[in-house]
Amino acid sequence: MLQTELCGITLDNPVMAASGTFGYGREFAELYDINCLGSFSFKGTTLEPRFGNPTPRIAECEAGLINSIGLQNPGVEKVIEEELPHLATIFDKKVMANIGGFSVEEYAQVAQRLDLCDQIGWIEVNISCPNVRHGGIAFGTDPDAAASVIRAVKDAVRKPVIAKLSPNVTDITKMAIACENAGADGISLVNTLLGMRIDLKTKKPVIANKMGGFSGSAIFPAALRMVYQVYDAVKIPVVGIGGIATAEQVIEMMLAGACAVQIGAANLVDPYVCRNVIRDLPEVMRKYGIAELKDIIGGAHNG
Amino acid sequence: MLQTELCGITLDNPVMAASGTFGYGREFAELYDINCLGSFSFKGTTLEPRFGNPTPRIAECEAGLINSIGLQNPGVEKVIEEELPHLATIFDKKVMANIGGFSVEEYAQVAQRLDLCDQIGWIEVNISCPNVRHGGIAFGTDPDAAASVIRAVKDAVRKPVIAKLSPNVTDITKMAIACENAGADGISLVNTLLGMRIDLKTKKPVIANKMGGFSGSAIFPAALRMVYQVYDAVKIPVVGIGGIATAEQVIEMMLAGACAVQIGAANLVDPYVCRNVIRDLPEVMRKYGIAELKDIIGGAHNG
Amino acid sequence: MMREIEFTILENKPITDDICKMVLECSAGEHGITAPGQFINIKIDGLFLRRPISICDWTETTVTVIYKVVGKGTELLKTYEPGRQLNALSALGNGFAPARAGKRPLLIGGGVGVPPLYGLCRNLIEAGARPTVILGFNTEREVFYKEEFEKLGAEVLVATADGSMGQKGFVTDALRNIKEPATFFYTCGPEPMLKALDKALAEGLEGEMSFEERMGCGFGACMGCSCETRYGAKRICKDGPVLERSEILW
Amino acid sequence: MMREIEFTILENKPITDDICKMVLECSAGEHGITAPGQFINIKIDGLFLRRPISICDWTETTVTVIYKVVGKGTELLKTYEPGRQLNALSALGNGFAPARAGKRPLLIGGGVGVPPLYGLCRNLIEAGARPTVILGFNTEREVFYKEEFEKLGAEVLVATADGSMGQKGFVTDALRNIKEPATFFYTCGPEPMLKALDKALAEGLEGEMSFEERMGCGFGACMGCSCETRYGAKRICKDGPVLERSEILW
Ligand SMILES: Cc1cc2nc3c(=O)[nH]c(=O)nc-3n(C[C@H](O)[C@H](O)[C@H](O)COP(=O)(O)OP(=O)(O)OC[C@H]3O[C@@H](n4cnc5c(N)ncnc54)[C@H](O)[C@@H]3O)c2cc1C
Ligand SMILES: Cc1cc2nc3c(=O)[nH]c(=O)nc-3n(C[C@H](O)[C@H](O)[C@H](O)COP(=O)(O)OP(=O)(O)OC[C@H]3O[C@@H](n4cnc5c(N)ncnc54)[C@H](O)[C@@H]3O)c2cc1C
Ligand SMILES: Cc1cc2nc3c(=O)[nH]c(=O)nc-3n(C[C@H](O)[C@H](O)[C@H](O)COP(=O)(O)O)c2cc1C
Ligand SMILES: Cc1cc2nc3c(=O)[nH]c(=O)nc-3n(C[C@H](O)[C@H](O)[C@H](O)COP(=O)(O)O)c2cc1C
Ligand code: FES
Ligand code: FES
Repeated sequence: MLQTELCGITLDNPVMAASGTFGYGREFAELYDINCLGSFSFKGTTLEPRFGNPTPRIAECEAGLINSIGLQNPGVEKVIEEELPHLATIFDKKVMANIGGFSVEEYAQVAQRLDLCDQIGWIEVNISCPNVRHGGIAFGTDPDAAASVIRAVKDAVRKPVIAKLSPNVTDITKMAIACENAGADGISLVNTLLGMRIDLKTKKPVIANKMGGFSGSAIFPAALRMVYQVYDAVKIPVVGIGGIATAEQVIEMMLAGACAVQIGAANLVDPYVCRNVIRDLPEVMRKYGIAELKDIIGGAHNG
Repeated sequence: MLQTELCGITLDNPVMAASGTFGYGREFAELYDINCLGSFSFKGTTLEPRFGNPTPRIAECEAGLINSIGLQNPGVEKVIEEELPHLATIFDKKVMANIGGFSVEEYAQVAQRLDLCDQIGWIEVNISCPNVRHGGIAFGTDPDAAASVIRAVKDAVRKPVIAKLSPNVTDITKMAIACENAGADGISLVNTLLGMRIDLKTKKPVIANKMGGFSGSAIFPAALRMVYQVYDAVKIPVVGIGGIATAEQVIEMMLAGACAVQIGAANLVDPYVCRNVIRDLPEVMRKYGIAELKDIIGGAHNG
Repeated sequence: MMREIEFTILENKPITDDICKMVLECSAGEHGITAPGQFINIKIDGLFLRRPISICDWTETTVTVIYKVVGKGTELLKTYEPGRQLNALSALGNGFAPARAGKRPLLIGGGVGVPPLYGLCRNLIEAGARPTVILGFNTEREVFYKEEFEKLGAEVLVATADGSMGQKGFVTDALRNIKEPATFFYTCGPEPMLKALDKALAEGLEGEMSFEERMGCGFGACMGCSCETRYGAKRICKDGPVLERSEILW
Repeated sequence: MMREIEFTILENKPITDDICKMVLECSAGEHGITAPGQFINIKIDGLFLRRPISICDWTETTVTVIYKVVGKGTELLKTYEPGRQLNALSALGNGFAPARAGKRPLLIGGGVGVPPLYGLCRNLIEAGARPTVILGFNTEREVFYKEEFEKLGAEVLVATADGSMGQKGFVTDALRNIKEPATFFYTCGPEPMLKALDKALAEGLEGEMSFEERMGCGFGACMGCSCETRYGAKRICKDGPVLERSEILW
């Protein structure tokens, strides 16, 4: 009833946790059996270990938050040596590997290392992190740069490659089409909107890096619109991300065209949200007369 | 204490009502003396009368709403013959004339007609309405197209011209710089973010036009970021718009670089919001040690 | 003239499975109601837009509304306890014109279109008219306010889609059962019902119809609720919700 | 282990002009507190992020917190009435290690850094230690919990910036007034105070310092609160808030 499929891999349900809000699963596995998830995308991983940006890295917003973590992660080797073996003890399903990079080569190298790990189902290429200088966002806002990253990653791996797009663009469909043409097997969207807050007491930006990535329930209508547009523009599957926190929103994203969804910021303030959304889905489906979730994918485009 | 200036015209305070949420002032004048406002921007006016888009034109969102009014207005002649004379009976200050168009020529024509009206202080050129086909949004997302509209309007008028920008772009500074170079005397931003909602009962988009403009408190962090960026990029004054509903947010926008602000969606759900924000400003300024509001403009850029 | 009011909830309870009646208190005359068929626009904590609900009836110091639980807002509203404050804009819209009724006005309500006809009916009877009221529902379980109309002294006909009470069918089917010809009609209900009525009612009969539309503001500022009429664009919230039969473009 | 709890507020009242004490109730042992210096992360209606507040003290079925009203969240929290439910994640962070105290531990708290030392102090005294407590405030009006520490049996020294109570100056100035040398120290307060203490305290003295950072999650998932230490990056919320003196990079 909840089953869906992403790039040839069956998901028990469409609900995944989004990268950067679920670590490598440890913290949540202490709270509930994370095997209830469809899957999750692990913290954006780079070639070298990174501390990330200076703090404060978090600012509160109405219906959301700004983060400027800056891809803090232990580096791909440590992820393979320490995190994945631990993950194997708490999660039986395929996990999505989210990767970041500062050059086309780095993306390809990280992807190649992770491609060898059986636990990994998909490689999600984050070409859209607003929180790293030298690259990052540029890959996410220029179709040619995005295509070159995706092509290099595709050449380096055998697993399905999902391009994760930034919402900070004039025309999201151009980015999606460029990635599809470069060989992407799927598109996930959106990453965070570039945002800012200023502290009235200090009269300076709250975030040490001045700006950061804005996400949470506030961005849902913008994310939904982009999922709808991209579903029309490409043939590959779409993963819907942005502001999701309820079973109703999962259904709305799927009607817009998502075959699976990711929940990000909501995990941070309600650590049980993914489990609860999965629990609530059957009841909400009944309410709206939905028998099979996968049958509604893109349903809002009919007629 | 609250005084500020916009393109050579002194404002008693920086708070204006945003176009499309205040009509031509009539409805609000029944509620309070609208002379308490710094000014307001009247409903986007086009050459010919327009009914706008089919209904439903409104969808609720978390911390905001989507509208797809589609520039319903009585046309510039009727505005001059009926609305402005009535406005003169309820508002003593200069009003901002917000204009829309479907071609460069139309913008110039409407501007030229309104330029002759004494009551009008500024011409705000809406090159960013997401709700009209044939033009509208294209002018708002292409720097060259935007520049050609601004240049044509500048050539047609003597009053200061303010270019109103769309947030639906990759690089807002490029748009602002193009408008500045084309002769704009000021920049106002942002218009609405393109957004969407789907009705779970009908499984169709809520808005008849499918997508619409998303605004309200949810968009504040994205709007603030763009104001901050544009303040750095241009020398002309910036009017901050997007999600404002409190005196604290007015100050935040001014610290980011706005010399005045506009309040939009909040007027619809709290019709007294502009008056209340103006009432609250002195107390909030005291709390944060601000003596003169105009001294804080761009204050968050120091150091 | 519109004003913002902090009502106090006096009563808020279900009258059918999914329909609730709420009585609100304000200071004398504060509600500013000038005609039946006007509505209030209710602020619900946590939701951005207000929710428009018709005024069912009122006294100097109270306003009664009847609402159906259909989504987030009305679900929350249902949980509000008596004693709690409720912020609303009041009184919005043009409302019905009772003065046009004549001796034998016909009132036709469908589902949650019934409530605004109650205050109208009271007005008409107080003014000496003898209204006939047709109430349409899906089924007997959903019927409400039949007795209340009867207590006012109106003649009440009920139509239910499944025939479980009164005439089987729609309000248009119940029209046949009217004895004396109507002098004027007033109606409120789902748009398909209004359209069917326009077809079914005698062509020469004048009347007023109350419409619904998604609203941004509810007081005329946003153009969110516009509709085209024979006399140009009108805002359902301000120039309506009641439109003249003859001006409606179907 | 962290869990989500629906506490009931038993008490919530000001103890100085802008500092409030709140007592929360849960079922026996539900709070999961394992060490003083841990914190809870409080959900406040209408705000997106939770608010982290240190545990001041606890019993089987209660948790006491003390918070200063500094912004939106704490302003709202102040209005919460006893009887109301309060959702919080508990118990978060590593907390202090009372076992390392030795005979004469020194506890140093500044402003809202004072509360977590109270539960610690109680623990230490119950375990037979004889703690000295230094409390730093701006002025006498802002002093709180001095008597509470004294009632536990601790020796309490106060420093106020304006000299209106106790030693004039900062907690570092009060250090001089200590009679016996400390065996270990624990401290919590604003970062400049912690830094000054690190300079002022005998170089060989071991101790623990509790830090603050803006938090996304409060339980280790987001990397929002990271800091660099001698042993690599640590999350203030999960690997802290208490860090070992020797690992801190100033
Ligand atoms: C002038 C007027 C008078 C009304 N009077 C009554 C009444 O007396 N009793 C009653 O039960 N209902 C009445 N309605 C309908 C009522 O406004 C909606 O049922 C209610 O807003 C639904 O809110 P929700 O949050 O529960 O539903 P949701 O579906 O969650 O609402 C989402 C959004 O859609 C809007 N919306 C949903 N349904 C309608 C609708 N039918 N008409 C307009 N907007 C809608 C909501 O206001 C909200 O903005 C009236 C509507 C109008 C325009
Ligand atoms: C581990 C830990 C324990 C704490 N214990 C206490 C305590 O016992 N008593 C007490 O009064 N305060 C304590 N604080 C500080 C307390 O969290 C903040 O004062 C509070 O979050 C302010 O919220 P606000 O909405 O009132 O302020 P706002 O300024 O409106 O808050 C805006 C955002 O900034 C964050 N923020 C603001 N100040 C701080 C701060 N000093 N540290 C971390 N985040 C902050 C808020 O959490 C919120 O996300 C502690 C902080 C941490 C990290
Ligand atoms: C704290 C935080 C860290 C994030 N880190 C990453 C990351 O490492 N890689 C990535 O692709 N996206 C990252 N994201 C983006 C999310 O995966 C997601 O795309 C975005 O937050 C929108 O979803 P939401 O509104 O549900 O949060 C991060 C988001 C947050 C809030
Ligand atoms: C109902 C509605 C109608 C609008 N119409 C116009 C318009 O005619 N011209 C224009 O430039 N902007 C229009 N806007 C955009 C607002 O002026 C403002 O730029 C935007 O809503 C962001 O501000 P807010 O978040 O305060 O609403 C409209 C917005 C709304 C909500
Ligand atoms: S709802 Fe705004 S004009 Fe009618
Ligand atoms: S606040 Fe999220 S890891 Fe510490």
